[in-house]
Amino acid sequence: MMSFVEQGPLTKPVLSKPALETEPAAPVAGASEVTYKVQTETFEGPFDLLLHLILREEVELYEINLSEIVDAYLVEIEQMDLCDLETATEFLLIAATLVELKVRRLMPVDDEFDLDAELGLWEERDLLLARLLECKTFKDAAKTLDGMMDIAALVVPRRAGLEDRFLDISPDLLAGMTGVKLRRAFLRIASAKPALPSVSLLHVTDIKASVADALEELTSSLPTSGRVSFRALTHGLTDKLEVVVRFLAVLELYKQGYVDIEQPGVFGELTVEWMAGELYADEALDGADLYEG
Amino acid sequence: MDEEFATVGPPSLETLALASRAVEAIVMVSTDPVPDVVLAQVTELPVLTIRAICEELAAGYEDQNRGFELKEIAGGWRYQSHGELAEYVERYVREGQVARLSGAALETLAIIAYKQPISRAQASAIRGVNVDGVLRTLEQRGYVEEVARDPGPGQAILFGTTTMFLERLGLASTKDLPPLGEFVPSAAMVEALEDTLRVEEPPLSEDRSSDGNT
Amino acid sequence: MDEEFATVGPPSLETLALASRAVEAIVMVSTDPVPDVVLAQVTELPVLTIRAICEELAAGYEDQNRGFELKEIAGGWRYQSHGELAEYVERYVREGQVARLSGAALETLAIIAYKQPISRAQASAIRGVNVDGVLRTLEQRGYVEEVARDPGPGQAILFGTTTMFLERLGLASTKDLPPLGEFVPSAAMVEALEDTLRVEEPPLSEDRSSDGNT
Repeated sequence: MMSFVEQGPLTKPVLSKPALETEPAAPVAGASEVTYKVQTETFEGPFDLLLHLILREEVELYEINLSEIVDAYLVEIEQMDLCDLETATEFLLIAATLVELKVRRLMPVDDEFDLDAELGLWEERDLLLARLLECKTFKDAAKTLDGMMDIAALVVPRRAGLEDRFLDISPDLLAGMTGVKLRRAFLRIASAKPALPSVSLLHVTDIKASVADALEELTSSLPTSGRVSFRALTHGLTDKLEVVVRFLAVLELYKQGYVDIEQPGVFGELTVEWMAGELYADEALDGADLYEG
Repeated sequence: MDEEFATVGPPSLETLALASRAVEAIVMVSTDPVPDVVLAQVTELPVLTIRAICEELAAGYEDQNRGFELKEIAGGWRYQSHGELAEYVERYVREGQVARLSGAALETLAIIAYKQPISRAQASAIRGVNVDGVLRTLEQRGYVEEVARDPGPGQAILFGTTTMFLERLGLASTKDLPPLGEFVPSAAMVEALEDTLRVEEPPLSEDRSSDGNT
Repeated sequence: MDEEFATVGPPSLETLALASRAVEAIVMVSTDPVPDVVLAQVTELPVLTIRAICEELAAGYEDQNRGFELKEIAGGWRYQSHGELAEYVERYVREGQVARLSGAALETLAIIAYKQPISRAQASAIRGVNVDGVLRTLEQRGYVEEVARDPGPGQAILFGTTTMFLERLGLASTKDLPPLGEFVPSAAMVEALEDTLRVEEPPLSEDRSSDGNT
């Protein structure tokens, strides 16, 4: 069994703060007995939560059962107050991957397995792993930065400035200053408006698939197909983000009242139904211009 | 003649001593860190000489156990109180405590520090959550700022860290950040994580055993 | 050297060495001259001892031909550039310094212009960092000044912009500043403005406990 008493990242002794998270936890009887204490902390995103669940019994890391992590993850999600659509999507996507992994472990592979789906699952898993590692990396980096800030805060810089005798010759600091510049500076520092709830597509800008494209596809196919499952809508999509884009397009259509979405229960199969008739397909596209550029 | 001497040959001891005093005087009256190029300009000496002077001064203060130190922070030299006297300085200095950053803000800041220039979307993607609010806080605090625009379509704003960020961390430049490689999880942890998220043996292929990637 | 110390007995050499460093640290970071009583308070040493320490430090800097000196000015001790280096400091001021307000100074000036009268603590709370140094620069330049005292406990100094500032911007009064439009102050800012009115504590009085803030 591996133990992780030593953590690689915090090699600078001066800078490291006590690595609470990685201290061996109090001995646990066995992984099978893991009980789910309800965590009161808030998790900053799905990776944060997943990392926490996996690493909280770090000493037992090799013993940890995926299925327990999946269950704990689902429990956490259920207790969350997910009002931010974007965040909720991320949580659900990862939950879906986890559930799929769990299923794959529990169920014997039947004869008619789909190689594409299998490869897709591995890809998902690799992606998840990569993102977990990235998350962990920056988490540790953040801790070190925090420690550096603490140390830097021990010193105070001299800010006394010029002595009076040099003031006359010092340059005019108001040169070029205008009321408008002043206002801009004020607004910059003081206008922290609370973010309005919105469907943000920020995290999909990096890929070629755009929501506009997805909307176009959906509005051309949905009116004729009537009721269709989300799984069918995303059939053949290999990139996770493409699925997200498709999902967001569906949500956009739902928001605008063009489709109805049904889901029998948590994590149940989504069914999408076109409600607006064929005539309005073009309108749906027009309404989506907020995603351009 | 003298001018030629100053530019061609090594500066005389007197020149160096005077320059050293000038550096002390200038840094003392400045409100912000003074870049070595500025000191070089004012003293009419090469930047390398100025750096040597500053380093010697700094070492001298340290040797003499001064209560202050000369440090290169955020691209310039400044006087600051010695960390060992923090207790006394704190007692004297009014409030001024900077509000602590939340964990979310710190992690986003770390991402920006190491990945700059980086767009809001890219930072959100790494964190798995929207970073809008956090980013606004960091911007307001003056730790990050818009540094460029993505040349691609959409021209996303690209963010980077500010000199104030460097000051808060006590760094001369972003190059002095501890290398990100130090934080990459150890091989053992990677292996363990991989194991936890293992997919059962694939039904068909035998060539999967050694290679984890498809 | 052979001073009469209060009942306690002469402080040890270590105590004196530490106090000397503390004095250096405090005077270095202070924006205003530091009275010896304050230094005595912080180091918990008699005023006479502090004076001896300061004088010894000052003599030491002079002996070592430093570019700065420690002087007692306006009832307090401060570091300043040595008169012999004035030529270099002037050159630095003329050539070296960029002739515009730093981002920090500009933002602080903007906050004072739009939110006057405002206390130092409030301005610090809004900016999220201590504005002492910046405020001193703005005051020195004659852009802002003390305009009132907070009637509440502590009687914090309230700052506002000067007529000189208005003239320089070509404004008849602060009412002529560009309107903020539909700007809604953030919750954090409102909190900063409200809170600090009560929180700013008198540095020396002890009766603040009676005035519990809710």
